[in-house]
Amino acid sequence: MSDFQFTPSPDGREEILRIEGLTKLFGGLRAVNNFSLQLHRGDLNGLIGPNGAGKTTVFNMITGVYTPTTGSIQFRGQEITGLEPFQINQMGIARTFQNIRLFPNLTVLDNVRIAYHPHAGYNLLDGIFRNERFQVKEKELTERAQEFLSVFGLEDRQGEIAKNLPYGEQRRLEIARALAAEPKLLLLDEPAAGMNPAETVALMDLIHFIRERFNLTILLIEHQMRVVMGICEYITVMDFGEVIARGTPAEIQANPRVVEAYLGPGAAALSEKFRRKKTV
Amino acid sequence: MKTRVAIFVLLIVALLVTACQPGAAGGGTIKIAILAPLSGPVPTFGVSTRDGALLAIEEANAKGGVLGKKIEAIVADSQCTPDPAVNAMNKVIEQDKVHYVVGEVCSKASIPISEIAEKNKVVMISPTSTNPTVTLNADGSTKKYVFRACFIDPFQGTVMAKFALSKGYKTAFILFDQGNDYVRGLAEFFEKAFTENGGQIVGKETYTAQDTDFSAILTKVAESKAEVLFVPDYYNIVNLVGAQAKEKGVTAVMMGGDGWDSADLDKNAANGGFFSNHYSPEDTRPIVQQWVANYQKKYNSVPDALATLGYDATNLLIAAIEKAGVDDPTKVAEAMEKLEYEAVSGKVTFDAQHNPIKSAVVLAVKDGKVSFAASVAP
Amino acid sequence: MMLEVKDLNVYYGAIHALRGINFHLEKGEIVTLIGANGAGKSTTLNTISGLLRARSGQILFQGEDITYTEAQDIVRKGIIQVPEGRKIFATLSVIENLEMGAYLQTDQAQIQSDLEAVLKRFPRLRERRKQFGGTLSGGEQQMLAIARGLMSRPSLLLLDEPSMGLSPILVEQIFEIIRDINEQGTSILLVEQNAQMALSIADRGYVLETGRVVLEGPAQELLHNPMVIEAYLGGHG
Amino acid sequence: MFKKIDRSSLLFLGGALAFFIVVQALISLNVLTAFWNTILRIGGVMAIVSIGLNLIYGFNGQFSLGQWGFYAIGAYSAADITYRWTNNASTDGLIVLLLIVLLVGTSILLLYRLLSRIRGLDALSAFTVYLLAAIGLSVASVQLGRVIAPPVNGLLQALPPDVATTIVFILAVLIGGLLAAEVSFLFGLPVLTLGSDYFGIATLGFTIIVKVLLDNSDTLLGFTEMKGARGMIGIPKVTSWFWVMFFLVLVLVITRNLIHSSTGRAIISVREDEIAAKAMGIDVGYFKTLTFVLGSLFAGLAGGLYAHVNGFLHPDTFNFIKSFDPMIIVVFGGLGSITGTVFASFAWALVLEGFLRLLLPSGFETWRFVVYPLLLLIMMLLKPNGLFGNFEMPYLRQILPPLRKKTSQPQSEGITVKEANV
Amino acid sequence: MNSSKAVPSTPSFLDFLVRRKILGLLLLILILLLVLWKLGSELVTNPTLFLQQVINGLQLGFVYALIALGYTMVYGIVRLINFAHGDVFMVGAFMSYYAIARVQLHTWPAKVFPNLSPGLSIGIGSITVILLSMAICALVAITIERVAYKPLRNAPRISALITAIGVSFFLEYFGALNFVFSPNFITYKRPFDVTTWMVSAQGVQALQKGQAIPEKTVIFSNISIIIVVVSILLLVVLQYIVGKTKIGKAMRAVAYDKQTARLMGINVDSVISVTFAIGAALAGAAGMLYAIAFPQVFFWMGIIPGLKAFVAAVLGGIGSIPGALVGALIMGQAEVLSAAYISTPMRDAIAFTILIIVLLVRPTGIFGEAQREKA
Repeated sequence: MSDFQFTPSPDGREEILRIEGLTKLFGGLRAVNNFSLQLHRGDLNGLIGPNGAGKTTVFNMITGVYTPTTGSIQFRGQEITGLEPFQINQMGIARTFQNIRLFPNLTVLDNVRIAYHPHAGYNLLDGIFRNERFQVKEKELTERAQEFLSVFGLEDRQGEIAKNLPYGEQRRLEIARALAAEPKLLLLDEPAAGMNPAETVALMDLIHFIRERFNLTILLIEHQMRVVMGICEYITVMDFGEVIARGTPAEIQANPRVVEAYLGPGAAALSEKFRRKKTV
Repeated sequence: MKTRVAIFVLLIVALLVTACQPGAAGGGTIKIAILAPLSGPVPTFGVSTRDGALLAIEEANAKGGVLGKKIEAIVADSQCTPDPAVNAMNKVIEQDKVHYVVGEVCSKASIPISEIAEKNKVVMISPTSTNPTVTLNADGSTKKYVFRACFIDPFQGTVMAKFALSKGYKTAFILFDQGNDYVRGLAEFFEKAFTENGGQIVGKETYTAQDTDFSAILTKVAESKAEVLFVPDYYNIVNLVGAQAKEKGVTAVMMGGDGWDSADLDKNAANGGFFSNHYSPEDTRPIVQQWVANYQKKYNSVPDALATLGYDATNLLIAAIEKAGVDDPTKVAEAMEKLEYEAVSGKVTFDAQHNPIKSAVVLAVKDGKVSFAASVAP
Repeated sequence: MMLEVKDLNVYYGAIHALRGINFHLEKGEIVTLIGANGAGKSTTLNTISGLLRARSGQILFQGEDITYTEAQDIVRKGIIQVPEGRKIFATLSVIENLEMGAYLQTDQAQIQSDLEAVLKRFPRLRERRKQFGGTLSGGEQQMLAIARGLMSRPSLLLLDEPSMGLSPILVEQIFEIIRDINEQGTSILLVEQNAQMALSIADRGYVLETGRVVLEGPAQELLHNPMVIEAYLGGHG
Repeated sequence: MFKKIDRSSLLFLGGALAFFIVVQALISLNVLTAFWNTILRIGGVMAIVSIGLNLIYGFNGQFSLGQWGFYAIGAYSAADITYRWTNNASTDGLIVLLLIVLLVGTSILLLYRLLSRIRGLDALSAFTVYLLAAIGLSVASVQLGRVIAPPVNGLLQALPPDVATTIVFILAVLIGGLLAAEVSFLFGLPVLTLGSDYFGIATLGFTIIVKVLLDNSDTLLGFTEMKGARGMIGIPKVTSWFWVMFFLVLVLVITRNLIHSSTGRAIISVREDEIAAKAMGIDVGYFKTLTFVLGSLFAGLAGGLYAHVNGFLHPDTFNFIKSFDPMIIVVFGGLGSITGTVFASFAWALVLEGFLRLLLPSGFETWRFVVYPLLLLIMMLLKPNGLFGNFEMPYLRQILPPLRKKTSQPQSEGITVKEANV
Repeated sequence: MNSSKAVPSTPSFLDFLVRRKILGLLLLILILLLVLWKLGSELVTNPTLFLQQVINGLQLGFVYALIALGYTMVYGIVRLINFAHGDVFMVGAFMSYYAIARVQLHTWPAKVFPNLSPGLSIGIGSITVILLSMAICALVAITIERVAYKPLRNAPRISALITAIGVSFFLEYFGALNFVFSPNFITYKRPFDVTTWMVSAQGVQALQKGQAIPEKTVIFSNISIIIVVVSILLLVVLQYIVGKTKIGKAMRAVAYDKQTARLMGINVDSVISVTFAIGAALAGAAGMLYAIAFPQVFFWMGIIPGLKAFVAAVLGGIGSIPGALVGALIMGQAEVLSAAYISTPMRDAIAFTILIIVLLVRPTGIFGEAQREKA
């Protein structure tokens, strides 16, 4: 079994997520093997590893896109494996996607309002008859959505079609949309991908800010080490479906297995080898 | 945006302009509309009917028209389908202001338009629609303005049943198109008359008009060892059934109705078969010979049943107008009821339900020729 | 000069993916483009290969403007790309995949001898030559992808993340092969995330960030440039 | 701003009323003859069918060719009700179908609640449960209907005949729609799990199966008054221009309110990106079913109206080749544009049955169907996104809510990310 | 398993039935058993008749297979349901009709080489005709592809589907014009005569004209043999082209991944054109074979076989060549057996019911590849 130890939070915070022995096979390929993880309320943890390490697969299992081959995922004490993605979302887990999945032909505002749907507070018939309840709730919902947009600096863009936004704004919109679902746990899949350094810095501030403001627990996958190292309190490193290291940013940076996974095997030595060949 | 508004405005204007266009004044001519399925699944029937009807009008005009006026033919495509037929009927009545209509070929199209004819007091004569309800109202009374020029189903079915029994056949297999009321009607009445008079139906199978593969049911026919195979459908189905029947070892004699009558009947496939018809091209009556000759001259083919009925229907209509003496549909309809007219398909009078009373003939297909086999009076 | 890219601007719909990229590659060189996900590395390769159209700028290959040349004609001129994620034709056998690489070659005898040479270089592929491409392991697929590229007899090979998803041992093997191919006279433009690895075999390198070149220089210099290391491991943002 | 009826709604309702009055006046004055009258009514009916399809395909992204089958179901069931009333002075059709629609509808709603509590529900098993319930309740309704019908007969006969017929007609149209909706629920439940093109083919199969059943309605199904392939006659011709416009406006208002509600946004999100929608808590299966049922409801309503236009129904009208017509109209008008759909429906009817009939010279009648596909082809090549793209008239357009008044938000001001300035 | 308000879980009898797929499976098994029982009892009562029906279905199935291949190939490569394919089939049938009835093309070997044996001469002549109609169909298909589909390759997929329907209508009604083909049903002139053989315990005998078939005899004609042989031959050729030739491999490569195919220097547009041409050529051959089997040509003749073949392609797994063959053979049997033993008027409905059931069990058809999950 896993060497992973589940521990109560030092300050008695609620346990949000507990993943035990999670394994996913695709055909014969072991995409994730015996993965374990524990998050407490308010944690901001990172999940890193080279391309193809299985990070996104873990996200897909948490959110119900894939059913795990074995293993269990508990969200606030409830088993959530086997639930539909929408049910998992309604329970309080929201995510963003590696390759931004907005509703491309809808306005910025509608993108957010859609995520608000499970909490809309009125039903189909209310909508068709446009009764009092619809009027009130729709107004409330819209204002709520606009509030989210303004937090992300997208208020002036509410009428814009999502696919026409610049890349950085699409990223922020996706996060705003995820938050509109009022999650307890937010999973961010490479939020800084494709952002320039200025945008990245701003993003990091934003992630900190939303955690405080919405009382969130955040798990993020990221490639840009400067983001991960900059904001995560605790990091799990994966390679070839396995967890190869866990620890604080400082610990991770010093861990030789991590360095090797990222920079290649004995980078310096290898370089020497190739150099020599070239000059021969 | 602007283009859209422009398109919209254009359409509205076009609609109004075309709509308000007064139907050409009907001063100098008498208009007869011909509603035929020129497109849709069976344009070939529509083309024959139209050609027959147009020839009748041409001949009448050559003789100076009717009531001293030329006849103007207005052709509309009714597609053998209810909606387009209704539109075509409305169009000829409203836009062209016709008072007389020849059509439609198919009962399913004739029924809805017969109601329009009745409502607008327009005389309509369907050349080939055999469904009884074409000339009847829902309550069973006769539509005053609607007539037909063909037999209704009971007659032909009975004729062929009696003919089969007279030939000494005792067992029959019936093939019919579930979706075609003409075929179904003939099949039903054939069955009734055949069993009532001592014959036995050894099997019944259905198909749809789009079917081309009859192997499964023909295998059953062969297995049943029936003496007669009754296929009261149009020649196109008969051609297919006949051709495949031979491969499947069917030895039964094929029989059918006037739907067989066509220059395109595959005489090889239908060899040895019999069918009932309105007339025999071998008939020596001058009107028949003249008709066949004129048709052949104009269209370069032998007239089929549809062309003949189209021709007869138009002539009946013209005769009724002549008899009425005025261009007044009500008078014409009354005249038609009492009409007695020598048509290609025999001497025609109308019964109380506006169905023609005329005799039938049975024709034999043998060695690539169609020849007279028997005559049956109504 | 083998390849020269001047002020290249490329858009995906409204997204400005490449913002005036400039770089060049001499005959016989290995040049590497490194940078994080979304920096525009693959976009650059796809634009050179003719899959994407530049909005402005110029791509010169051996002095000839190929900015608006059709993809198949670019292959004909001797540039072939080994795409990111291998993109093996999973429904074709290994041999058939290789034959697709030689699609524009017409000399049967030559194709056969190339095939022989390639299989000699990659003995694993010879073992699996009848198997469907989809059944190969990741490393084998990468070898097949490179081999398939070689079948077109390229003078310039564009490699997009050949190390992706491979174990360290395999990565090493693949890089040795790349080195080898280069030594036999093929110029190579290498796109990598694995920066140290890439720089260790390259002659020169360019660091891309959000669609522009932010750093360039000889590979050895870049290898020890703290900015590169930071870009990847990030001391602090 | 939500409280008062906005200007665009007034404009729309006013415009629709004006359009109705102008056309009605022209009809009454006999400027628009029965020819145009019929075409306009058919155009309106097609608009309702096509709006239903646009909901399913344009807004929800499900490629359905089954619309025509539901249209047929609506037409025949509504026709059967009015037929029995006008010809037999009997309400048994009305009562039995009403009971079926109500009982089956209720059971579906109840069962849905029950079954949705089951984790990892298998669609085919759920289908079996619904099917058994539907069959059982239908049989029960038939028995029950026999008891209830006679007193209702007396009640309706006491009314003036015109009023009674109108009541029966309206009920018949609504029941036709609901019946189509319920059948679509049963059919859609297992079939909606199929991927897009496969779903299209399965629904095409549905249309064909319905047509075959109608061909044999008098023999296999046992409804002798439908007369199978002979065509059903004796249906009262009560669908006037008024009723077409009434239902068209009703359907438009429902569609518009639906689309502009949270439910509508959820429906659209399924078209935009199913996976993202799921991840945002949208029950994709539910919304696919909901949209399919609503679209079919409209098809059924339209069918009920159509049955009473010419007073004659024939299975050939519901041939699968014609089932492409609504799809052509929807694509032609512009996917996701209700305005385009309505416009294209009328244009389709007016051009194909109206102008082409009038404008083609005599001897060229058959060219109608040579010109039509050519027009279609040219239009598609010139405007592959349809005539209207996703343009909407003001009433149907999504109104952008005004920006919230800026409340003081000191924390957010500081970290709000400015637009990438590079 | 925990339960709460948000987490659905009802571990009850209902749950057991519904969740474990038991009810759904029971329904399917019940239908299957009914059908098997019906067919089985027919087989036992009259095995020769049953066998005869199977032979009938086989002949039909092979013609469908040739048409289905065109659908499947085009769909596999451009994801387009080419509704005009059935009408290309019609064009093929008409071309062979003109070649035989008007030009007497099938008699050319007899004219040029009078010493040839009649069988051989008619054989060569018929092959010429079939090649001609294949070639013309290929040309028609390439033209259609260039005019109606290629400009829409980057448009929404539905636009191309609508133009496909438009092209289909156009071919039908343009063909129905008097000066093009004809609005009439035309009796097809077979290039050779029909011979029927009987197979029984006594061996094989030719069936004489007007002779009744004895008990326990199965009959088949030269037409069924020709159809089956030619179809198999064409399938083998197709399998060779797709499997062994350069263009065939390129077709598979393009079908799998267009972008990468372009990277290999493959001209995707011309590969697509070739695919259309090959599919259409098969439809052209099918047109002639169909007309030989059911000797009538008509401008609407393509619609129904086209639809059935399309269903066959989907049944087998659209995009898969062996799937098209298997699907077509199933369709042929389903049609004939349901017409023979279950219900003739319902045979189209039955064919579609089979399709829907197969899709529910295997959502991508019998040989269809599973849809790749993506997130």
